[in-house]
Amino acid sequence: ACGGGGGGDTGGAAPTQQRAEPTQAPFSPPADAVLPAGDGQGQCSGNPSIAYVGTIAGANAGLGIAIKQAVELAIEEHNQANAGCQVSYKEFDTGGSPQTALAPTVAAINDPSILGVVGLPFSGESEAVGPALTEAGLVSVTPSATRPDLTTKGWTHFFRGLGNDAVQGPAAARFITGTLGAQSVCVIRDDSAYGQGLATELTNALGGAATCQEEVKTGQREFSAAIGTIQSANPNAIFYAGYYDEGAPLAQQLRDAGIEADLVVPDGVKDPIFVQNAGEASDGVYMTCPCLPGDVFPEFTNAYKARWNVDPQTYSAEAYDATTILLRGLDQGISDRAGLLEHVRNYKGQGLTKAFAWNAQGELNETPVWSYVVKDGQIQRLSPID
Amino acid sequence: MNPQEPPTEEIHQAEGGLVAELERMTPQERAAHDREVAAAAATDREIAVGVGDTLLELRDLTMRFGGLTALDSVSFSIQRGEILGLIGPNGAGKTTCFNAMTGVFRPTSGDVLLEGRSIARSHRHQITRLGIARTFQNIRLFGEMTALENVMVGTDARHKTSVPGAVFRFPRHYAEERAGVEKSMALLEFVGIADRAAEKARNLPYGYQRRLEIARALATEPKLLCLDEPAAGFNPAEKDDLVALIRKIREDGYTVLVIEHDMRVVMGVTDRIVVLEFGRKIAEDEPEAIREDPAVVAAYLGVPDDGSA
Amino acid sequence: MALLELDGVAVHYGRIQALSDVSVTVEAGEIVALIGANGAGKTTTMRAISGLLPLSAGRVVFEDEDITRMRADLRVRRGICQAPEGRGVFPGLTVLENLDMGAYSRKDRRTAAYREDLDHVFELFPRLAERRNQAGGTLSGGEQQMVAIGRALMARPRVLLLDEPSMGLAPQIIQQIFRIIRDINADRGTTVLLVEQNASQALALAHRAYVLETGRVVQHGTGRQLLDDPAVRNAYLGVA
Amino acid sequence: MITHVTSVLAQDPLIDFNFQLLVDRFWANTIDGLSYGSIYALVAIGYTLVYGVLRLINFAHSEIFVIGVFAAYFTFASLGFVPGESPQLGLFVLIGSLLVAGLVAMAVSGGSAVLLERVCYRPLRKRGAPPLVFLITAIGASFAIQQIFLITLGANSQPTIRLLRPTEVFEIFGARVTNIQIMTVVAAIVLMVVADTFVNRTRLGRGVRAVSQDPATATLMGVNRERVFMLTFLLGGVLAGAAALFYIMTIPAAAVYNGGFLLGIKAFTAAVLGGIGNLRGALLGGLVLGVVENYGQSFFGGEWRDVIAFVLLIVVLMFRPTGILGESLAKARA
Amino acid sequence: MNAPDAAAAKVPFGTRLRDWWGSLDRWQQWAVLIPAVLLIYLLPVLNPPLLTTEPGTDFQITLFNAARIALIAIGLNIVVGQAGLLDLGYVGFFAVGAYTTAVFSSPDSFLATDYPWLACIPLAMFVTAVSGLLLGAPTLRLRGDYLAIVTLGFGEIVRLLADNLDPLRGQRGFGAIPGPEVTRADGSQVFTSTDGTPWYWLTVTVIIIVLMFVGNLERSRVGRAWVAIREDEDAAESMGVPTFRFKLWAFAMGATVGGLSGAIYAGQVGFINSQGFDIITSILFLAAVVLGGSGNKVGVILGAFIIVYIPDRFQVIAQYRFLIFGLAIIVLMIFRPQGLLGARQRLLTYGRQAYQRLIGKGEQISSESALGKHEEGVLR
Ligand SMILES: Nc1ncnc2c1ncn2[C@@H]1O[C@H](COP(=O)(O)OP(=O)(O)OP(=O)(O)O)[C@@H](O)[C@H]1O
Ligand SMILES: Nc1ncnc2c1ncn2[C@@H]1O[C@H](COP(=O)(O)OP(=O)(O)OP(=O)(O)O)[C@@H](O)[C@H]1O
Ligand SMILES: [Mg+2]
Ligand SMILES: [Mg+2]
Repeated sequence: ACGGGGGGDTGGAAPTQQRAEPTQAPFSPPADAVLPAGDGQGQCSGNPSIAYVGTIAGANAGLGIAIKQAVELAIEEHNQANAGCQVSYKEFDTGGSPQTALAPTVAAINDPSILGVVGLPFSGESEAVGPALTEAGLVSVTPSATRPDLTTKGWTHFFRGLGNDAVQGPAAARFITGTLGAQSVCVIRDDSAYGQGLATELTNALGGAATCQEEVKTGQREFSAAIGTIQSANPNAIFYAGYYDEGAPLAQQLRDAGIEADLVVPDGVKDPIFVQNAGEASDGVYMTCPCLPGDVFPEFTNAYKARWNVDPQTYSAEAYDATTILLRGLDQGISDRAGLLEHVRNYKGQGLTKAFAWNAQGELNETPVWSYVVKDGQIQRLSPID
Repeated sequence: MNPQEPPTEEIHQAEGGLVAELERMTPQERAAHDREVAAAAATDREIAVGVGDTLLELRDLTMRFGGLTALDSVSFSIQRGEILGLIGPNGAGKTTCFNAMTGVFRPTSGDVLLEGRSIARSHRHQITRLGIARTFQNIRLFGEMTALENVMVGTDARHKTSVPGAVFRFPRHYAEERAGVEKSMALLEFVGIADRAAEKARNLPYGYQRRLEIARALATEPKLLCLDEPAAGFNPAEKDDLVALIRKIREDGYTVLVIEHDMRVVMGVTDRIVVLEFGRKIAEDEPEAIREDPAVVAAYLGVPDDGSA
Repeated sequence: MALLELDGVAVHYGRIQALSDVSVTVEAGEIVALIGANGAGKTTTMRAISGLLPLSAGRVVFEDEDITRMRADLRVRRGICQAPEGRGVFPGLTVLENLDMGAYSRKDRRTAAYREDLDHVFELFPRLAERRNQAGGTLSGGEQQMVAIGRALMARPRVLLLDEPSMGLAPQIIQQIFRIIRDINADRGTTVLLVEQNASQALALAHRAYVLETGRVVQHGTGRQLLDDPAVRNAYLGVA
Repeated sequence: MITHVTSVLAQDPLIDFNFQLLVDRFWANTIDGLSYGSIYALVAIGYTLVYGVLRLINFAHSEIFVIGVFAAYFTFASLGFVPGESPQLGLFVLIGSLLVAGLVAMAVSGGSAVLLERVCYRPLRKRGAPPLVFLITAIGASFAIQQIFLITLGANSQPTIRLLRPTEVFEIFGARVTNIQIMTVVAAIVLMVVADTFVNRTRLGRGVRAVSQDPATATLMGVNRERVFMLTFLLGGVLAGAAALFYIMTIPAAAVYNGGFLLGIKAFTAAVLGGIGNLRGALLGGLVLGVVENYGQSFFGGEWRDVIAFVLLIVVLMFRPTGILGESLAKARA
Repeated sequence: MNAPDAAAAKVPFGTRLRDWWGSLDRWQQWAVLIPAVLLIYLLPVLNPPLLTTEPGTDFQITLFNAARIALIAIGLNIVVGQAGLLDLGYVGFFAVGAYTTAVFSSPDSFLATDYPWLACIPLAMFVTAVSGLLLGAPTLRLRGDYLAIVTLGFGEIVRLLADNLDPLRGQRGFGAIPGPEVTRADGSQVFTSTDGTPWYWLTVTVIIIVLMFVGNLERSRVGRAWVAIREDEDAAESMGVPTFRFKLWAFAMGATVGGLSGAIYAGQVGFINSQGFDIITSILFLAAVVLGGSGNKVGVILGAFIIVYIPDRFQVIAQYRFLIFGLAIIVLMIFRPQGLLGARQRLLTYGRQAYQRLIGKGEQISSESALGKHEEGVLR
């Protein structure tokens, strides 16, 4: 079912774009979303802990903190509701880089009370610590590492709480060429594993429509080169595969340079901060995300804001869901790592962001990719991309 | 030599060390000891052969800095075994002459021949190994190294231990190290500062630093030793010591080229003198003749000095 | 009271004591010489007066004021100026700029008096006039020494500290330096504290002199007295 | 194995060249490069000045710059501008606001630079620390300042406040020149002339140069060394503050704790490129770096930007070992 | 204000330690040294309660990290501390070593050679040595800080090449890099990425060997040449030191040690990508050297330990750990401007005997530059 308002027909369109604006599809929130609090009847054995392992003060601290706070929030809500199961929260700062991730992760492994891990946020560090976690049998649900090949390493501990790049890339391509009707697309990527992976998947899916490529660096804030390339290529649409830190100034500079082509960005950019930082330039930017729209779970948004004084950010909800899944297991009285691992492997349930059930590799069975648009300073859902 | 009294600091108080021993010696013993030292300090090579041959020759050496001609077609030569003085007013080009000879500057034109071989295009360290060593007008020691280590750097110019040789301590390393230390100590004694061998060069007083520079230059076993104002900063008594030292160096078979403004030193020690003015050679002769040369008197000496300066 | 007075001064370099209990007085209008062998502590004394080294004991008094803890640059403003050992020519400044640095603390830098002083220096050292735009670092040793002395003169100091001013200069110029010292002392009334290895000339010129040995004052008197003292002659004047 | 490697390389060239883009974008690149290079230049002066006087690579200078960015930002905020809105301002209000923000940024940056000197470097000087120690302390300070911002203001950049949108004023060979670019370049040149005049023409400036060459002798000339050091940091900080204003105008989302790092490295590179210790060199180095970086990006692709900058530096230094304008520090003193 | 005593009290700790060490006889030195080394080896097993970084970070891996940074610091110390060449891009060599190992041993590599770890070590050292020569040959004529920025550029270029060039896989990185193939009786691997202890022992052993070699160099013609170059390059050249060649040697040897450390590191983590080889890391290496005492081998090891240890020790308050780290550097430097053990090294093989013969005692360098430098300020 195509939820888009009618961008389906692109065959033979003239180079100048002719399309109707994509519109919002009707959507009813999942009524059965499982929350951390559960039914309040949780009974755990012993004093189990759940750990967040990821960056806190190192590189890309912003992304890590948003995850860490969601994990903490989930555990607090759980503990409040379940007198019979008090779960401790632990955190380990990996610094966000594979260079530094191993020691804190091993420390987490060596803490026998830790039965499950939320993390690690980035693909690189995930790969560095993967063998160690598998060897320890310590289950980890990552809310944000999206590199496809992480699930091909033969690890048994690894579960991805969101769609990987191989899911989002083609979906985004369909959105761009289908819904938006673009025939020429510039793909800009950053140098992160995420941006690289996503851009590659996207470019492959776009085929001949990917008419130009440009690369920027993490931390870069001036993009005249990329803009020059785009100006020369004059595409219908631009896709930026990266995070909001660079995405916001890029969007701004694109618009300042007078480039009016559609800008499409992925989940790494889908964040209120992008809207704040890009200002007017964010208006009309399309987003794709393998996650359900956030406007359907205002309770979480409000609770998060009340607890941390900031809006939830990218991957906060995913982290919240991941924690919930681990907590469910503890509520059942699971008292060892093997048990929790087994619990996650067999888990089936609706979360805030999607329905969770994993295949043997640890990929989600079902990963809807949604499209969004920024309007009036808000990220508004459009429709699922099929 | 007359080493100055050792300083009072407790650090230098010798407990049965060499310094105390020296002080206990009678003049005769001391003289004998000095001879031993001189022998140890002398080069291992035979350098006193062929006295009287031309050792170094400058041919039409010209050095320009931008529009300024610091050396203008200067030619002279140095015979083996002699002490040649290079004098002239301030800014005449004496130091520049040294610099051009030792590879610090590439001469604008002209040539420098060491034993008949051109060295004008050689690197500085090559020139040193070929046999020219120098001291600097503005002292340039390795400040953080001890006096002994400074001299050792000089002796190293003749050593051949390679990097692997040093890492794995080949026998040659030990042999060279031992010989180097022996020789360096002897050289320090030779110039009269052995009692401060363990002190950082930067902490030595000016006069000691000058002597250390001479010792370091000697350590490279040069055929030609070039001294740039070695007596600067010495009092008359010390200058007399210096004159004696330079003579002793020559006796050991070295050839010496010395720049000096102190006429008593120059006249007292040189066999021949070359006079520069405005980058040009204006005279070349024996000391007595130079003293009388009207051009030199006008350009440089001024009113004949009263002998006390 | 004396213009400048060192009272029981001791200076250490780390663990080494370089001066101990040095007391020197310089009356206004005098030329005072310090002589001594290498390492006796002459330069250390000069540096202590200028405030480049902290004292570990004793005090420095200038015009009845204890300046022991005064900053070095303020001492210059009081009129204590030094031409240091090793010349201290600024290598990247031109000769003219170097000389101008000498007048850094003067208030009358735009006036005719300043011009006159500059001309005076150029008159004393015509060589510098020729080289006024050459970088200090490329000058010959002697030329640098001229700059150092000229620069000190540009300051019009009350007390001029000269550390081996004749070093590296040609005989003719040395004579001239001594003449200059005598002249500025006589004409301008500048007080001079002079360290010199050229002991006989220095003593002939100085009103009074001190002999330093291993960080202590071992003798003092008028220049003539010391010049005639056989021990001093023997140790510092050499056997000609 | 060799054949394997060559076959890998053959199917995918390591670097693509795009000569056409270089030609097409030549003037646009030049103009963008000059304006961004001006920001490099202003920051580079701070490095050059401090280096010239203290022989210190002040790694914390990038943080001084970031402080300026925050100062400018919060001045905007406290003047009543709100993120997200793009107000239509009268000319006077606009200029007035920018001026206030600029002055505040300059004052705050200058002040922090002086404070940094006092707190971190002066104690070291008093203890006669060797130069490398200053470098490491600068790193420590840089870490600390960054972390303070991270802890107090969070990891994300502050919401954009924009007083002025870039609008085209005129075109050169089809490349547009915006109001912000003109302001940036003009301000950089004016400030550079002021700084240069100060250092080369005034008495205090001469004191600065003297201290840089021989601090001990400089005090013997009556130069107050401490004052010179303070002044140097002040001047460098003030110019970094000015750079901060233009930076946040060019890139409004730049008020973030680690926003100075990359720019700092580039500015330092610019300083060295021009000849470190030489103010005019800093300007030239900044502009050259900005422009060449842009050409290179068009030719090789955006990911090569930093490589181009450093390769340019290495190549220039191989032919001119003391930078484009740098005079030889190793003066002949044999 | 009693002068001599006041002055004596100011004698830095490092000097006193060194004087004390110098005053010991050979056997006494061994008597101190052997238990000390033993203690160092036992550290991961003892896991001393106050010293440990747990629960925040695994102590054994922290120790290994400290050891590998110490190895780096020793290599960098040759370049910076001895030869006086400021190298801000040393991480480049570390990266080259790690990447060489990865490229030859990882199954992800385009080479597909899958060499064992042990075979990669000499390869890595060779390649880094060559890269040191390649960087040094054109740039070593530059003076002081110009060299510093060029090396910084080199470090960045290495990282960016790894980031940009497809065969080097950017942040996707190389995984499954093997470690040494040593199995226990029960067939399990000794060298795993989770167990820091064997890696630590291996690295400490390597450090001891390297230290011996470096010490030999120091007290030889080569070490003297380096220090002479550091002190006054022109004068050194005039005294017959082929400065360029010795600088190149310093660069190449420093690089080799850095590469060795990189290779060991790659084996331990098993996965490397272009992250973490950045300028900051490079400067932290330098910080280890300076903090510990530039030029002092033992000092720089201590410095490396601090650099790794402080952030890890404060894992429990992760948010503040780098702030603490930054402040700690400032405070340490202010209170110990010569570094923790900043004393000069010996440069003569027979120095002790020579000085003994002369002044009746072993070598004792009589005064400290720290205080002596007052008059000259910080500069030069
Ligand atoms: N690098 C340079 N650039 C410009 N001029 C220079 C340079 N080096 C030397 N000179 C000039 O060349 C002339 C000769 O200098 P040199 O140092 O050889 O003199 P000198 O005879 O040693 O004098 P002194 O007795 O004063 O040491 C001087 O006038 C000096 O200013
Ligand atoms: N920076 C220093 N560190 C340690 N000791 C020093 C330092 N400078 C000088 N000394 C010592 O202080 C003593 C006095 O030195 P000073 O330079 O004052 O002597 P001087 O009389 O000026 O000698 P000269 O005639 O050689 O210039 C000497 O023993 C010297 O070794
Ligand atoms: Mg000369
Ligand atoms: Mg002296």
